[in-house]
Amino acid sequence: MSYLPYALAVWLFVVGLYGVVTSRHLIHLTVCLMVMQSSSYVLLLSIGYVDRGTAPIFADVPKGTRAVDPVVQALTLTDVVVSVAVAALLLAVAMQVRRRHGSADPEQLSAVKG
Amino acid sequence: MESLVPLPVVVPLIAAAVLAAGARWLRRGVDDAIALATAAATSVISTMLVVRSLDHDLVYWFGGWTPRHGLAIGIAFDVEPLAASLAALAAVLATASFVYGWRYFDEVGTLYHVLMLTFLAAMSGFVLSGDLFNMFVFFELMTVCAFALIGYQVHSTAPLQGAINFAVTNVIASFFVVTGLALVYGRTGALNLDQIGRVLSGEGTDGLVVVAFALLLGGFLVKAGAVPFHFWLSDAYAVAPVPVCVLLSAVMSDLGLHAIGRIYWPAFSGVFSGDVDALRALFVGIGVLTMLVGGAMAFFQRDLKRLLAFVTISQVGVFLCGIGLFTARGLAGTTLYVLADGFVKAALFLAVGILVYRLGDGDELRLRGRGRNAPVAAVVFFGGAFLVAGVPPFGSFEGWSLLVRSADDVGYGWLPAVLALGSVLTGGTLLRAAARVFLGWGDEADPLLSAEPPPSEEEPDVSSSRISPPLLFGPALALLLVGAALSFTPQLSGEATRWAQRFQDRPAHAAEVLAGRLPPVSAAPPTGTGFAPYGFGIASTVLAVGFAAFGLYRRRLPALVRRGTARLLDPPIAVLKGLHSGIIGDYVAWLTFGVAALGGVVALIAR
Amino acid sequence: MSRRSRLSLFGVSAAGLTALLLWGIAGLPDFGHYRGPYGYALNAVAPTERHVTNVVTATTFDYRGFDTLGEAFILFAAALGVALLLREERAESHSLDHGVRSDAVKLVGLALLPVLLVLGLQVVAHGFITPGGGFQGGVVLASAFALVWLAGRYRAFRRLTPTPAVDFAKGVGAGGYAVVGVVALLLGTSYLQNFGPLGTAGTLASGGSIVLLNLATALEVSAAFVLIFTEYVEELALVPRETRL
Amino acid sequence: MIPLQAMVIGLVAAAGLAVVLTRDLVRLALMSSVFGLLLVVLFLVLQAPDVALSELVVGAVGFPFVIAVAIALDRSA
Repeated sequence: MSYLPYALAVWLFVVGLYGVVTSRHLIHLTVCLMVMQSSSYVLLLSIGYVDRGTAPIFADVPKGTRAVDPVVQALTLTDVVVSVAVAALLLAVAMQVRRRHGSADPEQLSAVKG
Repeated sequence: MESLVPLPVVVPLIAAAVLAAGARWLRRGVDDAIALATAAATSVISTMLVVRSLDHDLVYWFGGWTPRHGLAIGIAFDVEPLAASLAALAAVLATASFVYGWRYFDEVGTLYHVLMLTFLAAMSGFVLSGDLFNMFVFFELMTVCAFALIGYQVHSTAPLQGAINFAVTNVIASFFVVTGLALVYGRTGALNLDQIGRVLSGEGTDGLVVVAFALLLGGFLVKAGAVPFHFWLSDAYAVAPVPVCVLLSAVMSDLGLHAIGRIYWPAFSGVFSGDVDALRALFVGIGVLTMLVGGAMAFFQRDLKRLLAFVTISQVGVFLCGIGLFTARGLAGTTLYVLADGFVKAALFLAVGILVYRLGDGDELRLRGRGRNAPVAAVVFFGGAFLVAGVPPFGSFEGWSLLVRSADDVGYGWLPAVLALGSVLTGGTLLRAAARVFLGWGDEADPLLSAEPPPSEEEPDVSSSRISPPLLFGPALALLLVGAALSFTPQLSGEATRWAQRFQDRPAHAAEVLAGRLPPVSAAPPTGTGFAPYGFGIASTVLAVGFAAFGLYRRRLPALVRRGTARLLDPPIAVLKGLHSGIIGDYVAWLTFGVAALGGVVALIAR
Repeated sequence: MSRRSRLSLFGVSAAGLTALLLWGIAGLPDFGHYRGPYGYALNAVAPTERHVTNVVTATTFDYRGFDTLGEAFILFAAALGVALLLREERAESHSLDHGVRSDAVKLVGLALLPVLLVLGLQVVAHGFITPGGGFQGGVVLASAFALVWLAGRYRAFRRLTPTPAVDFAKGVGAGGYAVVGVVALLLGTSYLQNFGPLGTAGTLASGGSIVLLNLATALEVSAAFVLIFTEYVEELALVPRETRL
Repeated sequence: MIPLQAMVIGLVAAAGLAVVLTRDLVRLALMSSVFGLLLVVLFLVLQAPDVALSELVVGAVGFPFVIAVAIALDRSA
């Protein structure tokens, strides 16, 4: 049981990867990437978790309270921002492709190859 | 002054922010001037960092959070000459791109400048950072900037497809990196590379270490463009605007390789110290495969930018072999090679840019003989092709000599001959293209080359009268000259080897970063190259000329020979071309395969 | 590759990758047994050293503040990238005035506007005491502006967020973060080193430079999101009305 | 680990799979915000309120908005 959260991260990673490989629509592909990215949030946060620990916020708590790791939370915050940035860009390209090309199916794109 | 250290990142970022904030109020041309001045200033700063770090690293703790009792609690930049010279390369090439791109992108106003400056800052930060997560942040910043810059020509499908393939593969690469770093953090509770190394070196290799290393390696190899992670690279570089290609091809790919050295020596060299021989075989194996695939695919291209993209891939293979020798000479030689080659490749891309600008096309066959009217481009292209072919003693020769010697040191005496084959393939292909475009040699059609690309749409946004010739030709010529002359810097290879030794001495490096204990200044090891590197260089140049002739006049060979080889080679060629399908699902499947295979091999090695 | 061969390549590789990842996580400490030392060290020193009760904020803006500089510029570059990728000679966009047709929805939307604005500012301001901060508050502020459009007031939305002003705010936000670091340099200390008075922990005036960095981030984030929203909304101008959601 | 955590983990795992398998775009937008909300709950039980708040504003406000616009455009094109 004690590895379950880590296993969730692996699960989300592989499932998202499957979605990306089989995706037939760029919007769907972007969402699958976000699922993959959430794998890293889960992994980071569960690595820093401490049994019966509180959030690392020391307002109105007695001194010496055990708290979880603040570093992984800071890292995850950055990671969330990264995911938004990437999603916004990918969706913008998806919309352009749809307009220029008439289809947002990545398999239909064949302007560069060989 | 140590306070120079953050500036290669901070100066371009502030300039980018100022340009973005003031976009509406700036007169046209002012943005060009600001961007150019910023890139030039960054070049000077990064070069000063090289000079200041000659004898010992500059370790800089942001926010003043120096380590407490040997425990890093902040983020450090670790400036050593090899890294700083790559940062300087990035800044100089950005400067050249801004000169070349003067008034080039009027349609989008300052957006282009802002993104290029941010991209430059990201590359500087990535190369100088000594913190694993901080490297990830700059990795992402590079990806975001490059994504937008590659997709710049939104009016046609090809750039959008190239941008998608770039973004998806590189974003997945960043997931590999962040998963690897999370595993490392879970084990060591540290993000500083030297701190990680200290904890890991006391332990054995187990599943976590193996998997984390494989994930980090895989992630950075995607950025570098090693087989089988390279598919995005040719799609992206073929469609990006020329000034962007300069930065992508001549710097960004090499940064991925640099990052591998950056994590291996401080963090992983202790724990893998018993497995160096096997790791060497792995790295050299991937390197040779990458070199061959890149070289072969380059030969099949007629779109000059895509051709250069495959040349880039082939050279990444060479560099990977060099780093993968795991010696000080190998690392030093690779870095010198990367620097010289970076200037040359940038010059070649700019030459293609001149062709596109002057003749409205970047296709080898359609341009046949038309390049006679572009003498400057011809000089740059021929010169660059010969430098890529390895003509001694110019350009990358110093780095090449170090590689030859290093391969000998570790019992890989056969490797230089194989790597020289890479120079034959890439240099020969470039010479073929140059002879066809500028001299009109060779046939008008060649069915072996990939399908005809659509007419190039890369037109600058301004009419031709607005770009003056010095701005167009100056950067290409200057870069070519610098690249060719780099090997004449006195004592370069000895000094570079000394820097590499310093970087590879893990305990001393950790003491320097975490405790501020400066290592003693060591003397440069003896150099002296012998005749072998000259022999390889001359042979590869001659053979490249022969290979170019083969490319041009292949169809005049006797029919019997042609039919025989065609029966033998056509199926594998078709398969190789078919693999580069341009479909993102395929690429991601290969990415998965690559990381799984890497992990499997590293697991076998470290068992 | 055919779809079938791609799937088989992926299937085999993904099985290998899954096995590898499982092997990797087996080497982690048991869930709930984080061993440190990095996080514990910060938990121990941050409240006293930085007078900030939210150690995550202290980490984000101070101990690892340089990461956040990169993060701010990732968002900055992404917003610019969206503008670059979606640039277009757009049609006159007056048809956008009716994002939603229901009056009730409009009313609720407009009523929510001040609530969201106050909430956003609140989240921004208390970031170093309680959960929240520049990033989260910035997004809330941006969505308050987006609400104006959702409530059917396209013109009001554009008047509230004129592009030059948003561009300016975006540059000032991201640049401001970098400049706060430079001020520390000019004072003779390290880049991004704290120079403000630390104040009393648990009050709004605590944290020194963190206050400035937090504000810069909030400005940057809200401007970047407003810009992204705007670009997307302008795209809708090209859509015939009846097919809109 | 407490049962609540195990339960949320199970839900997130199921929602992740559901998102990937959803091919209809409108349902996809819906599923992805459900997934985002479940992540928020998970982050809360992992004692990460800052991250939960970020995920809430991004996953429940920002991301659905851009997805909705992208889908609207996709349908009209």
